[in-house]
Amino acid sequence: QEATFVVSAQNVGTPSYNPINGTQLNDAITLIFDRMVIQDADQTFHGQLATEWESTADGMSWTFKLREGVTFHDGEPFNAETIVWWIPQFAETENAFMTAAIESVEVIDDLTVRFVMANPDPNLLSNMSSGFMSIPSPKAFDALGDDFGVTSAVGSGPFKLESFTVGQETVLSANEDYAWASDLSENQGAPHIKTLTFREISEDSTAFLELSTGGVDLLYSVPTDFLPRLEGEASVQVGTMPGTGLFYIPINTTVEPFTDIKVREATAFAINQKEILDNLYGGVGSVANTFLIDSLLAANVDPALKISYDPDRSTAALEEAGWVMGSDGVREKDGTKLQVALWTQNGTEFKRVTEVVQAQLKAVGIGADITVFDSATINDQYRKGTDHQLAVRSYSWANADIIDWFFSGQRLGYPNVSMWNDPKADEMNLAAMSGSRTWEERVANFTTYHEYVLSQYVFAPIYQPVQIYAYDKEAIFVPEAIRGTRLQSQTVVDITVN
Amino acid sequence: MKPRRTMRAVNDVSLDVPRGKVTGVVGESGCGKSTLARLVLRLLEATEGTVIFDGKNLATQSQAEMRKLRRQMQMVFQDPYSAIDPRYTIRRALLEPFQVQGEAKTVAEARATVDELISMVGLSPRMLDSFPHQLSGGQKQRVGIARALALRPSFLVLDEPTASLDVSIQAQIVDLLEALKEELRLTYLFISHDLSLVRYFCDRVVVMYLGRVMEILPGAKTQPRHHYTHALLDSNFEPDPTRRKIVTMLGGEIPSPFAKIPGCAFAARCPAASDVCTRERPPLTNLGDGRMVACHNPMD
Amino acid sequence: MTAFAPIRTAIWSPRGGVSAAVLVLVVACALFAPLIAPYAYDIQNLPGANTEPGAAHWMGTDEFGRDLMSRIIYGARTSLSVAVTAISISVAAGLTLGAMAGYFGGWFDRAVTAVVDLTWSFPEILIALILIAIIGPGLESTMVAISIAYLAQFTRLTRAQIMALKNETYVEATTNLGAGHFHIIFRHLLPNALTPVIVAGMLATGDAIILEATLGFFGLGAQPPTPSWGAMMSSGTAQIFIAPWIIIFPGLAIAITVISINLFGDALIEALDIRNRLRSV
Amino acid sequence: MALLSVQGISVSIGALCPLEGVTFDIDKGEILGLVGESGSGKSLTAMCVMGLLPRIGGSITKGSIVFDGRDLIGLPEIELRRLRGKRIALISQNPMTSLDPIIRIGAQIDQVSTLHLGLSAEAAKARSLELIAQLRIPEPAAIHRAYPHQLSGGMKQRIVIAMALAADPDLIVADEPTTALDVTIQAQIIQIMVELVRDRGLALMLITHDMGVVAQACDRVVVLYAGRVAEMNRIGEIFGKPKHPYTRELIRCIPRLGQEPGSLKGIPGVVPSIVDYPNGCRFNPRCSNAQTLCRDQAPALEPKSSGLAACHFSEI
Amino acid sequence: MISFFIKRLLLLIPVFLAVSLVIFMIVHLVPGDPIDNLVQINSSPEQKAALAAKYGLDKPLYQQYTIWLGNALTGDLGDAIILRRPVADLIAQNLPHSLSLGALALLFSTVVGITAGALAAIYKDSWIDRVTMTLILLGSTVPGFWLGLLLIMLFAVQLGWFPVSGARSWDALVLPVLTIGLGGVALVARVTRVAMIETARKDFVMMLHAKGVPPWRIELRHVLRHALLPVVTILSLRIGWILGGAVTVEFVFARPGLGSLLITSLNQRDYPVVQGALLMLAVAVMLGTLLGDIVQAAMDPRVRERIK
Ligand SMILES: Nc1ncnc2c1ncn2[C@@H]1O[C@H](COP(=O)(O)OP(=O)(O)OP(=O)(O)O)[C@@H](O)[C@H]1O
Ligand SMILES: Nc1ncnc2c1ncn2[C@@H]1O[C@H](COP(=O)(O)OP(=O)(O)OP(=O)(O)O)[C@@H](O)[C@H]1O
Ligand SMILES: [Mg+2]
Ligand SMILES: [Mg+2]
Repeated sequence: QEATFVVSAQNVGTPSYNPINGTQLNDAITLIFDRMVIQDADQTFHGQLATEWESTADGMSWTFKLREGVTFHDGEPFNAETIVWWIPQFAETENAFMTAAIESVEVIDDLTVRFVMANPDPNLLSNMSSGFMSIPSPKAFDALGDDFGVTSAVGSGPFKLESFTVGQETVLSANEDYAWASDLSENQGAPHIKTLTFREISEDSTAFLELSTGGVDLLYSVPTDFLPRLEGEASVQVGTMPGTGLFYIPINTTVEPFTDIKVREATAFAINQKEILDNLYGGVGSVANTFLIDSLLAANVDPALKISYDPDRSTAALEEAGWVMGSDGVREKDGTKLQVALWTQNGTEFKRVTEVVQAQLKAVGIGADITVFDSATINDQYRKGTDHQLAVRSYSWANADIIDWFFSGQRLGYPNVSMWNDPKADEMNLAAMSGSRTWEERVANFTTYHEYVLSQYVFAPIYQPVQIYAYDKEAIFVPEAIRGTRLQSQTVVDITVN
Repeated sequence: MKPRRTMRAVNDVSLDVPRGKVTGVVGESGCGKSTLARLVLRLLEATEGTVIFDGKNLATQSQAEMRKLRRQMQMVFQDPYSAIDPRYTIRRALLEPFQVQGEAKTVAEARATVDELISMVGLSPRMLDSFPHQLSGGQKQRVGIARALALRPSFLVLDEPTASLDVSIQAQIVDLLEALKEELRLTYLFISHDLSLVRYFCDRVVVMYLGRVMEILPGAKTQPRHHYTHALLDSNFEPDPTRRKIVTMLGGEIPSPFAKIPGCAFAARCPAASDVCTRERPPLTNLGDGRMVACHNPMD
Repeated sequence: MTAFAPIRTAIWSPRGGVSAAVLVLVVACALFAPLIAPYAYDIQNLPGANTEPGAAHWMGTDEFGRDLMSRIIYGARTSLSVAVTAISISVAAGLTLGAMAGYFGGWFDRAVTAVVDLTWSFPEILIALILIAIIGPGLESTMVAISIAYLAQFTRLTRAQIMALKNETYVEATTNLGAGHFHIIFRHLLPNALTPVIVAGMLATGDAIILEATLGFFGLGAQPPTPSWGAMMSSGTAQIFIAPWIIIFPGLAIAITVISINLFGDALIEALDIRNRLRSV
Repeated sequence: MALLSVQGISVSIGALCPLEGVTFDIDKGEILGLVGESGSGKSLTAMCVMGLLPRIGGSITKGSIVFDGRDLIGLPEIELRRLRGKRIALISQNPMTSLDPIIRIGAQIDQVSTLHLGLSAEAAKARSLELIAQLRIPEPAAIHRAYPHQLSGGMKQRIVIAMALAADPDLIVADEPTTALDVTIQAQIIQIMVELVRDRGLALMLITHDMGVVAQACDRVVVLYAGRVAEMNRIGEIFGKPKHPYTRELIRCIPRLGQEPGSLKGIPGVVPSIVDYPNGCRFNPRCSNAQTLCRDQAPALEPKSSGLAACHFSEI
Repeated sequence: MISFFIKRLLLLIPVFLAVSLVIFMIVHLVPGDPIDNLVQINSSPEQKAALAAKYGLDKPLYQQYTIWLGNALTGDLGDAIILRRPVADLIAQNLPHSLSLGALALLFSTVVGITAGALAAIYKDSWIDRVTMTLILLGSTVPGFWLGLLLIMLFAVQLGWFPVSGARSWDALVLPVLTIGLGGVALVARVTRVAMIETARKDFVMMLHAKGVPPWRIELRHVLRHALLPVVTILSLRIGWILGGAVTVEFVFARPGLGSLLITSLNQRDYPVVQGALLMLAVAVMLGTLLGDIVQAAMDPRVRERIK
């Protein structure tokens, strides 16, 4: 009853399994730890360690009922005291924003707690379903200190951490006491897989070859390039899940020629999202027409504001701005060429999207010179200078507050790469971030904010990837429907080894 | 890192080279003959002692003064095969002395100069555009002599100029050197390991052993007083089958040049060595008639 | 006269002749790429991506539908110029450093030798990656990185040459004529030390092409869409299962060029009879 | 019959023909000198006798080399190897480079006797020690253990001689055994070799360009000029009544003690280079008696009043 | 002789200091701040400052250097900023993999290289020479990552003899060793061949022939032994290369190792790891040359003499 999974390439080198102060976590985190709630693919929340919850109408108080009989791998019980200990741990960590709105935790009874809020946070459930809010065993956490998650990690999840070698592999063993799976799982007992190994392989071709030779059983992510080949392998089953990422081009609004909104508009509408989707991704995934992934409600903006390929509009905008076509296919105005810098980062996918973007810009008369940075350097370049122009970038975040992160006037330079500093937008930002009491209000505020950002053409959306996983169907059985937004504990406990 | 070992290639050598004469230096390989030549020409800086050339102390001359002085004193090297840059034609090699001395020449002057030089050493001007590797050893040595003569020096150090040549060629070169000496009134310091050659060619003979002067003989035919010179003469195979002789073999080996010898350098091999010889260094004493010997028990 | 004779000898040897012909061809590709290439190197045709080699595209097309043959022909430009420029810089710097170290000796020599030995014993790829991290990506930095990675080799070689030549009689003879250091170094030592260094440089050009390819694997080097063989191979890795020709042809181009460089270099070494001087490193 | 008889051998290396019609013979107990200027083919002759010519890419195109009744030309390599080191030994020109620098002296001498005499390791060592002692090298045991670089040139040359003697050969070929040595050491070595030959009745072929050495050591002399034998004669004749003008001139070039200043004249001209040997007699451009015949026709090596000489006018 | 090596070791101290300074400086020349890679969305400047203080990045450079070097000498290379564990542990974790891969690859290229080089030298200018050297040259022109993939496809996918990747069993070492080893074979073979051909021209070899020693014995017992001297020199200089140069192979075969640790950390600007690993490599290189000297001395009495 053994299986080997391969984590997605971008998670190679994840340094620790410490959910509270980790900044990067890999796919095994939800197997070691449980969360209070988990989110299903349809965005609904299901209880895991919490069985019920409610909040007051003003959003200033949340009450959670906890599951009974849960114990951590070290035998410690899980109860209200755990929560009281847990929430303050976030203070001063890089993940503090997750619990920033919680003022205090009150114990109602042994299995009931109440969060007293400093300000309403409609996003609380979403935060609590994130891997960063996995609950460690307080005793082990305190005892291990900085070593927690590195030498050992103790949670209450379906698997126990046996060994962890960063960049190499993580070995898990089934938690035979596990009896508190969420209602999303069919298997309510201990997982069927007794020993589960997570391997880290950065070269996609190698991972693919491992799967096709039976060296591993499941790949968490597969580049679309391999799809045709994978479909040819009789024993391999491929599945897709909605992604949380988005590719886009931030436009520096403070640098010529992009100070002119017309040029920004032209740039945005020059990108043929469909062409990229069809040709680079084989039609897998979807085009991006806004800044948010489609599954977020704030992505439902006025269709007139969506940015989708319109070469005529693009050319018209450039003509209007006074850029006329030159003999070499690059426009010019007053003797200056419309030649701009297009940055991108290392990695086949980025380079390919960027090369197509370069060609598409050229089609409307914008010349672009590509520079490829590694991901650390590119961010540093943003911090150092402000003369960058365009870049192909991506983010992965399933919440509308990403707009705040990338466009808030308080983060000019980095991460506000667009250098967008607009008082009106900042007002909307404030309303959306801390002025919403309920989920609906928050959605409405973010939608307005989002629409305004779209109308100013501070970026050009490109593509929304999906997550493709693949497994050896002769070796393991994976339920048809993946529960949740990723392949997490709720599905893994149902996987059986043939 | 190399361990530091100091050796004295040339040790406390004093001699003078009279103008217009040929002073010969003999000694076995490694005894410091070439080093002496380099010291004399200040191609090496002496750690102690002075070289006085034409009344001037060489060690105190500035770079510019030294360059001027070098016109006066030149050298012909042991190995003609590497004495000319292989990338230079003979013409270029012969013009280099003037270039180095900053003496610009017109094309015509240059041509005339090299033609004269090359004929002086008995070579045909046709060879001027050859490269050294196209010449035989004897021819190369002639070019080396021509080059040394280019600046019209008055003093020439000849460091085993014929050691790597065949006898028939050696005789040619020696002949040439003799002729040039008369013609240009040169003073020679002639270095060789071949005692017969030195005695044939030189007016005075300085005998060296392990960096030290053993004996100075005023005339070529003077009988030696030093046991080493004697052994050297004895080891010389005479080219006459009718006068075969049994060599009195020297015992012992030549000491390493790194060894510190308190006494006479030859003591270990000397048939007449006494206690003093190993303890005390014999001074170079003047025996009159310009004859000098460094021996505690000289022969009679 | 003699300067070209060894080259002629090298060309007339069987190995030398074939490899010289291949090299001439490659250089011609680089020089006359616009005339030879059937298509432009950057014209995309996304629907025609990953086409197998055929009549229209002799070597097929890449993941953007660009003609692979044209890109390989243009790629010769980038790969060769990167390698050649980098190695030239390296040779020039190595000659200067090595000549000074070898001629003057002393602490300067010891310092240069120590530093150079150390960089020599670190993997080129590491040196290049660290340097690129410092100076940023781009062709120029790739060149600088490659030239620094190979600097040690030429410095050592020049130094060894100079040390040996310095003891040649003709150097002493020239000194005795009253020549200064400058004259000795530039008129005698460097010209004589040059040949082995240049031949070693030529051989290193082959390695530099491979190093550029390896840097391409880490996404460094030529900036798209400029083709270089290395970058083409590395981006082709993703297509290895569906369009292997994208990686095979640039790989072949590299292999053929590097082998030719090596064979011709060997022939030259033989013709110039400098094997033992190259060994003195 | 002579121990070794070389009859008219010619050698080619690639397109070059450095030896032509070389003829001579050596008897037991005899020292034969082989003289000539640099490049005249002395070492090549030694290579021919040793059967090592193929090692440097040369081959014998004509003639015969008969050693102890057997023609060495055409003998299979394995047979030759049995002769080499055992019956014909080589003492090479440069003692500094003739010993393997990373192997102990002893082992290098032992090798010969184990290989050819089938001695055990101890027996071989004992024999080597004895040889070392015979050559008057002090502390044989220490020397046996030493490495070549620890020895002086003269000692190394004596070790090479010991190596040559290790298998009790009949013929020793010594290629300029003292050129690299100092005069005092040279005298020792030559003397040791002469004594050995006389004591053991060996044949010694002594290659040198030093006429002094020849005069003092040899019984007969072969004079090579430009790849051909100019003259072969008894030592007294060579110095007293040379039959070939080259021999005569050569003797005249040697500086002697007590010679008048200005009386030393070289042979005019240059030694011809192998790539353009002159037609006819190869010495003709430098010969004061050269006639048209000398320029047109190569003289044959033929018996003269004494010995053999290759000169049209030798009796003049 | 022991004292010579002790002296050599002492002489390495200034080199070590210089190198450590260079390594320290190089890492600080790299633009990019590791703290930026640590912080999540929404963290405040104060949090960043606190982090910087925690890793000592707020101190002046010279202080950072002396602290770092002082600690390094006691075996404490600091804590990785991104990987959050002692750098020494990370190195200890990766070094065995690099060592086993490197040592075996070295062994492979030495054995194969010397055999091939010797064959080519003995049969100089024959077809054996040509074919061997051309094959070897061919092997060295294929970039490592591509050779690795080719080997995987042939031996792991087609033939199924070895696992595709990983470092879990001994047989997983075979393909990576081959990939690196094949690259090194060319170097060793060429050096061996040239050295043998050159040695074969030496006087003492002719003398051995003159002694009647069988040719094969001359080639193996004398000529090859001499040819090994330059091979040892080259190989001892390659220690750093062997430990750190396997980056591409480690990537392709998803293996841990110093090279990939270095590169990943460099990309993440994890200073302490980069510094630690580079220092480690530098020390290995210095020890490597020392080891080379010892082997040389063991093989060559002249070297022993020189160092006495
Ligand atoms: N540059 C040098 N470094 C170290 N030792 C040297 C150097 N030049 C000469 N020697 C040593 O100094 C001693 C004297 O050398 P020198 O060349 O003067 O001898 P020589 O009498 O000219 O010998 P030869 O007859 O071989 O030319 C020798 O032992 C030699 O090894
Ligand atoms: N391996 C070789 N290949 C080509 N030519 C050779 C070779 N060995 C010798 N020769 C040529 O053969 C001729 C005779 O050479 P050999 O070595 O026998 O001369 P030598 O009389 O021994 O001279 P030396 O006194 O300089 O030792 C020379 O012209 C030489 O150039
Ligand atoms: Mg000398
Ligand atoms: Mg010879």
